[in-house]
Amino acid sequence: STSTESSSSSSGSSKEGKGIALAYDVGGRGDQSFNDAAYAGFEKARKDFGIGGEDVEPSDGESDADKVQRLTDLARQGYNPVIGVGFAYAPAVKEAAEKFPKTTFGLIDDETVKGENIANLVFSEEQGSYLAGVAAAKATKSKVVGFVGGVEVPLIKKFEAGFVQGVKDTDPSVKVRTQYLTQPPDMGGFSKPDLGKEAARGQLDSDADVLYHAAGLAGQGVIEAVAAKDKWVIGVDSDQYKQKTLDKYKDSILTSMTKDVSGAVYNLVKSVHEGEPKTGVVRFDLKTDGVGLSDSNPAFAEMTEIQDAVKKAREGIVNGDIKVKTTP
Amino acid sequence: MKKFDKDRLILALGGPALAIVVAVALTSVVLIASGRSPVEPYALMAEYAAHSDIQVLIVNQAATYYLAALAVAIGFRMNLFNIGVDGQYRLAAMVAALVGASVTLPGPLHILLILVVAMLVGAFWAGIAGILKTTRGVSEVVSTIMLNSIATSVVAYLILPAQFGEQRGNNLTTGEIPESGWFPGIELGAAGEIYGFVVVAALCGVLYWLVLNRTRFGFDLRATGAGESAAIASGVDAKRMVLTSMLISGAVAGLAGMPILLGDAHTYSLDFPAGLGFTGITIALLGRNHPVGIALGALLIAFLDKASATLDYNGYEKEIAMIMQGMIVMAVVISYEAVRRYGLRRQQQKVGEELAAAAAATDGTGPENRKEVSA
Amino acid sequence: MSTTLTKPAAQQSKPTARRRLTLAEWMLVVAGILLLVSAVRLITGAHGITSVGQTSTALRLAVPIGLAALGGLWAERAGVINIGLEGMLILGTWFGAWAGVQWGPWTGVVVGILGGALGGLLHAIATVTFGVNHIVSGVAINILAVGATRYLSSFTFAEMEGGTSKQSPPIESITQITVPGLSDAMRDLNAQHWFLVSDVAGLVGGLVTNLSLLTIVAVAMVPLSRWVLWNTAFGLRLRSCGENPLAAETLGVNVYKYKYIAVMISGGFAGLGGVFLAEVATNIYLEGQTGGRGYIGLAAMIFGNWMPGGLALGAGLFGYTDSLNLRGGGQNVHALLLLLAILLVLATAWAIYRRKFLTAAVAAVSGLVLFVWYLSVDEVPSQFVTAAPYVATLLVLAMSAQRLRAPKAVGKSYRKGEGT
Amino acid sequence: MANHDIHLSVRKGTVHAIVGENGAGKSTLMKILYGMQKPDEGTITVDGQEVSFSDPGDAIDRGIGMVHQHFMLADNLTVLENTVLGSEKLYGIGARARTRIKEISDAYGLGIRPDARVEDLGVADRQRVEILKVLYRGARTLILDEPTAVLVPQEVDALFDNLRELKAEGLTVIFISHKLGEVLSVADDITVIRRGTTVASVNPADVTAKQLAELMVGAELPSPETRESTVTDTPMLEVKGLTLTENDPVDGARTVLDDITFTIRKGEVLGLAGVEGNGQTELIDALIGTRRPDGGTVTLGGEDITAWPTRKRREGGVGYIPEDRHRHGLLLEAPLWENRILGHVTEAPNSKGVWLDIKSARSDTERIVTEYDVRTPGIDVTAGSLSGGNQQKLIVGREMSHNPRFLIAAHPTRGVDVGAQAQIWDQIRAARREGLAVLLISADLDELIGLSDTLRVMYRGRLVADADPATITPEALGSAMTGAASGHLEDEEPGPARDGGEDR
Ligand SMILES: Nc1ncnc2c1ncn2[C@@H]1O[C@H](COP(=O)(O)OP(=O)(O)OP(=O)(O)O)[C@@H](O)[C@H]1O
Ligand SMILES: Nc1ncnc2c1ncn2[C@@H]1O[C@H](COP(=O)(O)OP(=O)(O)OP(=O)(O)O)[C@@H](O)[C@H]1O
Ligand SMILES: [Mg+2]
Ligand SMILES: [Mg+2]
Repeated sequence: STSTESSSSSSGSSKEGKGIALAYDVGGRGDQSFNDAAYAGFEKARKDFGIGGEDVEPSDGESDADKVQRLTDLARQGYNPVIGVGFAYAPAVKEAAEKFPKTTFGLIDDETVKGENIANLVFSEEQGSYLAGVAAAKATKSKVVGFVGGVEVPLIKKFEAGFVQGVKDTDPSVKVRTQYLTQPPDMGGFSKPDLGKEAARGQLDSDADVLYHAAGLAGQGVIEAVAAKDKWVIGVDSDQYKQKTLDKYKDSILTSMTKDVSGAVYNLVKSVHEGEPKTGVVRFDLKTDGVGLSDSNPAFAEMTEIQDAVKKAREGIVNGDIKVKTTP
Repeated sequence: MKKFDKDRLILALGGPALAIVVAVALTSVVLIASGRSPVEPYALMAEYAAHSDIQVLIVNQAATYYLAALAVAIGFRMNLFNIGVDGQYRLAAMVAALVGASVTLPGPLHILLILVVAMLVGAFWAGIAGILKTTRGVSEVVSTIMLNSIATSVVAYLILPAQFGEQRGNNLTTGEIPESGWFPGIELGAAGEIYGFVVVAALCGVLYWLVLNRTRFGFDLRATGAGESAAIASGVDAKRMVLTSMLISGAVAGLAGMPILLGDAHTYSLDFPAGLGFTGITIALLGRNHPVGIALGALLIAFLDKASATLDYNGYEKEIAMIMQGMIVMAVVISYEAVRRYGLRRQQQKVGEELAAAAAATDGTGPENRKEVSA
Repeated sequence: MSTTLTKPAAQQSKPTARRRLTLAEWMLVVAGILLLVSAVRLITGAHGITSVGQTSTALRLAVPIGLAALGGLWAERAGVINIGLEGMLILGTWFGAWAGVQWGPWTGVVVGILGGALGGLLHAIATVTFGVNHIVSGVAINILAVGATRYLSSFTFAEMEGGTSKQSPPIESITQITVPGLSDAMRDLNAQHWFLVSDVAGLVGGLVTNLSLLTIVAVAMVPLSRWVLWNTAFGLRLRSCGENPLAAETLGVNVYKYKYIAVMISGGFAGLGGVFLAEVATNIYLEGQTGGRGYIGLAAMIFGNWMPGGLALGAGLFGYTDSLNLRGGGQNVHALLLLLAILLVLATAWAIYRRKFLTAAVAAVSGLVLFVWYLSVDEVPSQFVTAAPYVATLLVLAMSAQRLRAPKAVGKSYRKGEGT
Repeated sequence: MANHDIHLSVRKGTVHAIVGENGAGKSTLMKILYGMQKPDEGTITVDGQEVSFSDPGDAIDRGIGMVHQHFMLADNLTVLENTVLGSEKLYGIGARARTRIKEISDAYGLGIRPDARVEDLGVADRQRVEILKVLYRGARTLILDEPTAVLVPQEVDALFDNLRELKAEGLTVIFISHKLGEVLSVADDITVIRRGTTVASVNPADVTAKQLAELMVGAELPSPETRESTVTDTPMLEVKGLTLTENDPVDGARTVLDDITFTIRKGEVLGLAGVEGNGQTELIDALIGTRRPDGGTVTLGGEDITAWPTRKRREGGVGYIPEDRHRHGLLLEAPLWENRILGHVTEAPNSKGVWLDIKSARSDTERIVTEYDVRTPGIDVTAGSLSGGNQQKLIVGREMSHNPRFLIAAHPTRGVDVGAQAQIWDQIRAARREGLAVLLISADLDELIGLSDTLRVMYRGRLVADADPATITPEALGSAMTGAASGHLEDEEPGPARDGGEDR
């Protein structure tokens, strides 16, 4: 038996790139969240640049070694860039990047691992969430708003932190109710809309009238519950007002905190395609429009008071007057 | 007696071989039904697994599975269903990582400390189920299921930065274990590194066999599994036995996280693999609780796991391997049972026949000719 | 010699029939618990613990667990352990959604039940015909179900508009009803936060608000199972297979047939539970949606002493604590600490009365610990809130497991004509 | 082959007895008649009509009912449920059935409570439920497979009265028993089966019990009679004030052993009579150490062993021939040599230190197989594939190999044929000569009286009577077993063989 490595180590990524490779984290494609967003960027890049691509799902209970193998396989086959979707890929990207110095590795949501050929695509979710908090504090009538997080992990706590700060800075008298659906490593909180629905109902019952969710698929349950009560819900990741599966509820979707994973993937591919691969930390924040607040709901766009407040907050963050915390 | 043994060997090998053939055939039927090639996936997987780095991956994974399966098998040998291996190894790995990251000791001592902590924590968590069973009569099936979920919560709590964990980027970890606590691996150059813990796992298998088959304690344990009431009457303290084997099972479960922790990750973080315990159950079943059988089972499942990655690159669904896993398990357990029954019946018949022949030969009851019969 | 041999024996030669709680006693117990809960609510101000929403969420969360538990009941009453419930639940979600998307929710219900029953059939073939260890077969079915549904999804849902390989397109929802006047009246009453009255109103209100028709069907299955199993000839035969199959065989009962039927019904119930998850709890199929509810259902059944009423209680407990946890968990579970501490004090008293001092000591110490915990924090960390239902189950089992009694021949392999 | 060339014809309205050694094939034959097993060849004719049964349901339809050798009752169901099971069409499963059960019960004086749970019933009641089940189905032909094995003589008499009543109504009864006296008293015809085939049909008036037995065995009948006394003055086992309460979580405490006091001396066999379920099992458990008594002491050779765990007791010289060999004596799926280790794993030749000594254990198993005439092709076959008698011989051999000082022998010859029976008796006698103290518990009163030096009767957890085996009759013993008599039975001669006073 031969080592797959030795047969190809000489080639590295020197052969003409086969295109982009995406390696997903738990949830994979179809999570209606950032895996899907990454896929959207991937598709767009493939189309625009006329290149090939491969996207691969993880398996349950895999270890770092499996992730390393996945990235290695992809790099060896000649894909460039190879993007690990999610912070869980950090150790794997580090290892694979050393083996394939000529391949660019994208790593989403992590900046702890650095390398010459590693692009850390990170987002300031707390900034976008701050704006969501501002909007919520302005929109609430009952002076109670809610946050529903899928799984209680630091990433989601960033959303919570920004949201809470946004609310409190806008109107300290508004109460924020926080609810997480599951605890890690039970990632079910991102994929169980029924839990989202019941949690949202609980918050609505305790008078919350604007809910912000960061719960992936489970968020669909949140949106459904809120729509049933005719209150406001703030979507997450992509502009959920435009999401087809949520068409029925779109009138209740006040706005969405967008996180441009798609753009991040697209831009990385673009940079590689143009022969000037990005490396190091590439931060997507309010300044770069990597995160933001959508206003595709016309009702929201017309709420001038809120729009003003949001705009002001955005400026404050961009020029550094407002520092948004990343932990609650 | 040789006759019986040869029979037994044929029966022992025939069962699983037949089962795998059946499982492969059934999977092929599924493939054909869904309009795919019924053979190509196997060829792809075999080809992929021929690479030495994949083989290293398989062996490393198998070591982890092996330990989890041994933990389950210890319980199985005395009719205890330790479904809680999952929670036990996760909690154990987490606490062991915490301890390992917070001390500095000379190499072997550091590793030893981590292992001892892992075994103690695993044993402790399994011991709760053991105590509930022996003192309160709570079925270990239910209590270990509950304890799995509770372990999740405990880990989630302990790993908070406010408690013992630290946040690194978007991940929560226990902090990195210093290099003195890393288990040295076997470097194979480009193919990668085989966890040194593979050797430990193998030693555990030997120890398992030795204790079970060659010691008084092992005899008591097996006797309890084979007939609890007979074992009690023979002087086994069944309650203590339940507790002891639960503790041992938990301690071994505690080791299951170690190959990855000490050989690769060196820290427990949110993405530490979960679910090994359930795979362990599957493998213990496949291996019939026999140390060699379990090793083969672990390799088989690890092969399916790792080699199936190639299916994705070639337009097949990885789930094919999973279906095959399910089919293999089902087919294997059915064929084991069929073979076991067949064996028993055959033996009874033989006993009957030989005795009848003996009786006819002497037309009496004398024991004189028995020796010949058994020779 | 001695002639004083026969004093009238103090004890009976055989124990008298097992004492069971009468209906009146049950009512007293329930009333007592309600009083206690109500008091705790007033002391702690955690009004959420008996609100209408709490109850109605608890009901919805309890239904799939309860259906899985019913599945467990049917199989185990016929002597077959069914740890494959999780797999059958998964089959139920997939088949239910697959048919539901295409032909409407009620067809989905039927097909989902059939999907679960298919899993049951497989389990029956393995355990009844081939005599495979029941747990072993169940574990195998769980693996198989996950693999099969994933595989199937990749060329069914993935090719449908709005679906992916992990998710089905939305399914039309099943009608929900709310008992008009009653629901609102109860809600108002509940909002008053009166002692006891509001708690009862919360309970009743929760049971009449936002009820899916499928919930009603599911709840009706509990008394229906009870009736069929204990009041019909079919049920008697089925149970006899779980108690003493050999005796049943000698009376002309076709044990294999009843076991097959029972295990398939068992799968059917789990399948229905799966459909409920896919159609009522949410309106899509999602990979991993069952999340171990099959195992929990099994626990609920054991908790309920292999009786329909008991398992409903067990499922209710899971639903209730889960619901607490999802509806502002920290504060509510904090209140539960006090409730638990009080219950443990009562348990201590009872144990002392029964002269079981070790038990009493354990209960007293745990009670004290809980009480101190209650006083020292305002909210239970969310990590522990998640664990509440499991801890509660363990506690209750630890206190009551010795009273439980499984069907006598459950888990034992039975071969026709091999009896003595 | 269990049966071959069976010829049996039973006249209507008679009681037809079938006798034969253990394993002769009686039960197998009956199961064939009842449709539970299928014959390879041959015919069955009922009322002149040839029939073929594929399951018991067919036989029931033909008016055949069977009471099995072992109870076929679901403990957790009520009497009513057990009765109507399978024949729900007759009278439903509710009130009509209850009425019908009461009718039958009254008509035959069975005294049945339809709503009692079977687990709460005693053996005699269970036996009556079994008969009720058959009558409820309107059987015209009743097969009773050893219905008297667990009954005391008075209960047997009551049962026979029932049988005669049935016969008077024109019902046919096929009756299997090993107790030849019973057979001769109740049967109209007798068929003898040996090695699976019918060897004789006799008229009870024409044969004696001895002749019948010789027909069964094909040889002369052994007797358990013990002639010389080997009782010494040294106490080996002393039990004082042993009390055990059972803690039922539902019913609360229940006394199952009430102040049991007795002494067994070296070389003495103490026979314990009693209907099953009167505390014998619990007494054994307390002596072997699997249950902690609530009060009292057990002394072995002067050492207080009350607190000793089972293993230490066994190491200390307590041998145990359990009443249920499958559940307490053997690992059925383990080979013989492992079964030889069972119970003595800490003793030579089975182990050295913590390690098993497999080689010695195996060779010692070979020795036992030879010395105790265990019929087996080798020591690697599973215990489960041996016949019952040979399993029992293996157990006896194993226990005797460790030179016990005190032996608990519970039904040592139950289910064992006459040949093996004699061997086991011999072995007990031989060990007794060397100073072994034996506690013998047996339902076979002849065995009990024949083998014992002293007799005690246990009733409701107490020792209520004692008797001298030299003078006592089974009937007198039986009446004490039902609680009808107490104290010293036939007390004309207190005798030095008895250490008086301890049972009050
Ligand atoms: N199908 C078969 N083929 C061959 N032998 C069999 C078969 N079935 C049973 N046997 C054996 O035939 C013998 C007859 O057993 P059976 O139970 O009929 O004896 P029995 O006369 O009722 O004895 P007992 O007095 O102990 O009740 C046993 O050794 C049994 O193991
Ligand atoms: N299907 C079968 N075919 C042939 N022989 C069988 C079969 N089943 C069991 N036997 C034989 O019958 C015997 C089963 O033991 P069982 O206890 O029924 O015997 P038994 O005749 O009652 O003897 P004992 O009088 O010693 O109890 C064994 O020797 C076994 O090998
Ligand atoms: Mg026999
Ligand atoms: Mg018989």
